[in-house]
Amino acid sequence: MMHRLAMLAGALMLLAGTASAQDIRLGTVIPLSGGGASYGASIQQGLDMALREINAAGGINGRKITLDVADDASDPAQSVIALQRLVNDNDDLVIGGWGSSQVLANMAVAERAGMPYIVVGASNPRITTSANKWTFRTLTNDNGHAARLAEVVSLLHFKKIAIIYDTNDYGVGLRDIFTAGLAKQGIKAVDVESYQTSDKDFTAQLTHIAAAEPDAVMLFGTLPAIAAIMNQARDQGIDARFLGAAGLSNEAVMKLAPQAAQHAIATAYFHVDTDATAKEWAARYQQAFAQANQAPRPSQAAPAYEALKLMAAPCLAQVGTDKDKLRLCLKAWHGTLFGLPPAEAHFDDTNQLLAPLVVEEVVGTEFKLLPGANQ
Amino acid sequence: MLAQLLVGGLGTGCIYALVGLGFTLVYRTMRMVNFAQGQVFMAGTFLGLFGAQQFGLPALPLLLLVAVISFAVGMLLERVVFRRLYASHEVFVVGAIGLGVMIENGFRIVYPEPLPFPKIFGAGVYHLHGAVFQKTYLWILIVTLVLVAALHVMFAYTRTGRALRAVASDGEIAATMGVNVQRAIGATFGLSFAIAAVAGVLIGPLYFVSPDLGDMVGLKAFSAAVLGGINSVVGTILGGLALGLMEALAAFYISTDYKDLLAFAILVLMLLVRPQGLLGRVVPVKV
Amino acid sequence: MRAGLAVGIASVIALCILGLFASDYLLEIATLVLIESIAVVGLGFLTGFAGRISLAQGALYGVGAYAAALLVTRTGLPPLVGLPVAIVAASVIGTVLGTPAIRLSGLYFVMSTIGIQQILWILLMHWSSLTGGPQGVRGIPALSVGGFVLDTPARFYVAALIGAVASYLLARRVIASRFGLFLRAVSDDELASATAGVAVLRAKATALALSGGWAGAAGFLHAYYLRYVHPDMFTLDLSVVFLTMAMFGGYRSLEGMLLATVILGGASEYLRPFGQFRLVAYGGLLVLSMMFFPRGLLAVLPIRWRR
Amino acid sequence: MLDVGSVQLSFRGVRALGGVSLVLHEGEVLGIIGPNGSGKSTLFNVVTGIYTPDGGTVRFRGQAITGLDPRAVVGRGIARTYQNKRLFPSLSVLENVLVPALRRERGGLLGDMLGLPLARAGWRAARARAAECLEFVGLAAMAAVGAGSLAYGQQNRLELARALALEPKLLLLDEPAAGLTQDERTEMRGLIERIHARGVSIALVEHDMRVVMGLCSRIVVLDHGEVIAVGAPAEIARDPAVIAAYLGAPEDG
Repeated sequence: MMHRLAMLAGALMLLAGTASAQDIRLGTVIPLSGGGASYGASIQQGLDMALREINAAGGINGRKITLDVADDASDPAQSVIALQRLVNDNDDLVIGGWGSSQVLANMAVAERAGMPYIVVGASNPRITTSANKWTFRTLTNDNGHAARLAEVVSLLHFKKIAIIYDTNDYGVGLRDIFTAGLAKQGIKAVDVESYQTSDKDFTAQLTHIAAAEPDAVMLFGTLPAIAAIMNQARDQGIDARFLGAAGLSNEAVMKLAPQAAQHAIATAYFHVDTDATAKEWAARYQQAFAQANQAPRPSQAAPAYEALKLMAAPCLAQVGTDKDKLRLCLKAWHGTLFGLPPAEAHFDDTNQLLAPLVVEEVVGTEFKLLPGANQ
Repeated sequence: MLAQLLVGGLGTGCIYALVGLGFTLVYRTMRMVNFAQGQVFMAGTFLGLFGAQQFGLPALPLLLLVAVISFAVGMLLERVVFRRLYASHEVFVVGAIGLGVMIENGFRIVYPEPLPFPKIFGAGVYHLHGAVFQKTYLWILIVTLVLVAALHVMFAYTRTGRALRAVASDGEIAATMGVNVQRAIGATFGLSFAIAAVAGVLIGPLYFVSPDLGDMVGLKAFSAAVLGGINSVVGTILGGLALGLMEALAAFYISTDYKDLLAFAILVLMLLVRPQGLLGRVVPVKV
Repeated sequence: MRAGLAVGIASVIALCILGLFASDYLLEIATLVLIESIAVVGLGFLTGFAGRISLAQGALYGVGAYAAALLVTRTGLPPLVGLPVAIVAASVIGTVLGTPAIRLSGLYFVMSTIGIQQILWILLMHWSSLTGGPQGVRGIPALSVGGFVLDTPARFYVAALIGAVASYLLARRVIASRFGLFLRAVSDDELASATAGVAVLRAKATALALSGGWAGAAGFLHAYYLRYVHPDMFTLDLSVVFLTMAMFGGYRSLEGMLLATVILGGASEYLRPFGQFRLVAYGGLLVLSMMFFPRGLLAVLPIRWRR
Repeated sequence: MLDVGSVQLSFRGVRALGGVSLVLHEGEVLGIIGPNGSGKSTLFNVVTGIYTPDGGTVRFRGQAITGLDPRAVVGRGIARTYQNKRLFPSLSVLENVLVPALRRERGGLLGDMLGLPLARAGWRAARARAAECLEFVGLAAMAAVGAGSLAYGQQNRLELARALALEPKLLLLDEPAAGLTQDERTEMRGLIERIHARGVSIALVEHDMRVVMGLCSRIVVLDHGEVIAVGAPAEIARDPAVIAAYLGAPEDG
């Protein structure tokens, strides 16, 4: 039995990447198998692109960056082991983490090992707390999305609002905060329905919603379920406007619900039309990954790219790879991100990045900025 | 309102019935349960997607093509894999689950993301006093009826049908009467694969095509087969329809959270109260 | 049996040495494998000795984990009280839900365990007031045993090792007891056992209770290992993994099950860099092992000391 | 001792036992004979609680035992062997006999696990009794052998040893001599006589007339689930109804 484990250990060391000594080792824990595989691939694309650009420009103070990838198979227990491997490969910092359940499980490893960990793929508010020391998060959390959506609802004068949410922590989180936001405006949802992530048929929920005759339906969930809901809702004659958070701002929506998703509104972390850099970056990104087996998705790859290129790289250049200095540099970081309304972004005391969200709308086969919502 | 639920429930019920038939056919012949049935259903959907997109096949030829290919794959897998798993229930169950894991993750490599299925059964919807439903539902009902009738005719009147029934009642005796038992068993697996794959194609336009499509449908169809009577074809079909309708009504009137609970509560209760199912025969245990 | 003992002691010593020198990453894998081995040994009472297979071990493992997590985060009781509570909770639930079905033939029992697994998972996911539902239970403190806080991988590894060794030794005593003998007799021929005076139903129910208890203990360690529990960690997939390890380990052999847990646990980690192919290979390993050595691993290896 | 009162039992319309009544006195060896399918084994299955009869009662030493489950019947002191030898193949010969031998010993699972003296004493007593039973049937040398690999004759004797380990008052033997060679049969006869000599009453189902005639004080003849004759061996041999049943007289129906 013992020789088995020894051989296993040897093999793993080999696979950990043939990085030369003075390279900067960037680790990433993402799902390359299981349900989140497509999201993991987009994050890796964002990191790869930033990495190549930095290395092409001579690296950071002459040191090249290498990427050490750990696949957590979209499973919380395995994501603990995956992040532990990155710590064990003594990577200098980790950018990654998709799925709230996975991050809630694996961030303890980063906190314990003292590893700077920038989360770019999970939005549950409970990830960033005052106890966070090493774990940062660049995505606006669900509170931000729900609050922004409540503003849009009042902006567009929707009165009869229905909610359908996924019973996972993403959906439940959004439902609670949004309902609170509505209450502040003195509005109560006309109907609230729930579904399981793996559900395929939503006849029962949509029949309830149809009866409430809403003028807006909030979709708090992820693909492919919310696309199926939109299709089945239109089939059942519900013509209310659809609104959603980051789960909806995914380019795959246009493929899965071409007609039903028209004019659906979504909050997002990136939009091409906000500024010139975003447009130029998106073009470079699309061109770079045109042949990749995972179709390029700017909205999913941008946060990872910006975390490395705009936040980690400057700090690495400034303080090198000393973990504590790196942490303090990140904590003090402030700057503007492209693809979002222009505003000064910085980390709060729970290491949550305070940055604006963009509000976009599906028009044809693209996301367009929702007029009047992105001042 | 009620009509909407009934149509939805009936549609899902037909799918549970067809996939459930796959369990019944294999169980009747081999007293084994093929837990990879859900994944076969999913593979059928992908096969249909491939046929529709690459070759632009219209509905009927596509269904036939998928049925024929799946039948062949079913017979092949019986010869290569399942035939070596008859040692015991446990070995068969675990082997079948392993096969299901292989099929599902194999497809996940090729198709990592959910894909839309072309509306080969007609785009648009029908209106039936208040209820609105996709044209696909009509195809599901028709094809299910056709399949059930065809099965009945085959089992009752054709030579292979009688051979399959003989093997189902007792393999040894059937062998002594000149029935090629191995081929009959292969045909049974082929048939169960074909029916499940056809059900997969039928469901395509309603749902998106993704590798995990078959997991829940497989378990629900299994509960339906147990509800109706896993050794009775008619029982399984009625069990499937009943479960589909009950789920639709429970989701609407009780709660969508516990919708799935219903199917599994039925499964456990039926096994305790009437393991042979509503219509199944009691299989006497010889001492 | 002399050789068997020697191998046993040698492995334990080797595992201790591993604990001292191995990297944290290797320790994390080893800890998870050791915790899983407890649940697999528990399942082994059913698959290896009672001739029954269960696909509910993952859910019972979850019951144990939730019992430990909820006890420490919701009540003031000391964490270690969670261990007996987890064991009893999983054991009682497993017995109450399983006993009516275990009377049925093997196949019907498997079917009902699938139902039990899904029902327990749905309750974990939707009974939000009790289990925290989809939010899971977070902030489980590090386990401290007599002032010895198990917050580093190495320290927790030691606890898991002690747990796994204790689980194995206790299981051996159970199998060597009269109950173990009755269980094997029932598995060979239920009717003959009854007419030889064995309380068949009680033997099966005890096997269920024991397998649930072991699952609860493993769940307890899981809760304190990840310090976060979520319903999606205890799905049917986990039950399939446990069943595979128990079946792959083999018929009537606790040692085979431990070896299978290490090999399959190691394999799924070793294949990690291959992304999606990992699960395909895992499924393939499952099918091939059932096709070619259904009697399990050790039935193939020419090990003299097996009885 | 054993009083079977008009027991009826049918399987989905097929009448296996049509009102069988018979009595077995303390210390007697009662022979039960009849052509195949006459209900002999079914009768044993009813008496030992495997089947619950549709009608009629079974009393043992004055107490009704109809409908008791097999384990309770064993508790009352009735042991049996099977026509098709039902051993525990994956257990050793000794373990096969230990299963019944451990039944009445004190100290259960917990006792064994904690190694309580009470439980250890129970094991020692059970092992002694099992060894003694194996000695009695002449299988002591095969104690460690796996039961699955025994020869046919040895399987018969192991089943006998397993029944004896229950220290029964009544032993139901279902064709113990079937499939044995000539001298194995004489050996089996000797064995049954020695068991009887230890005060165990015996009901013997057997086709070999030499074994039946030699051992039984009385014989009951069954045919198509009914008793067609009862009496001493000599009378039975001459009874026309018995001969007809065996030789297959022209069926009236």
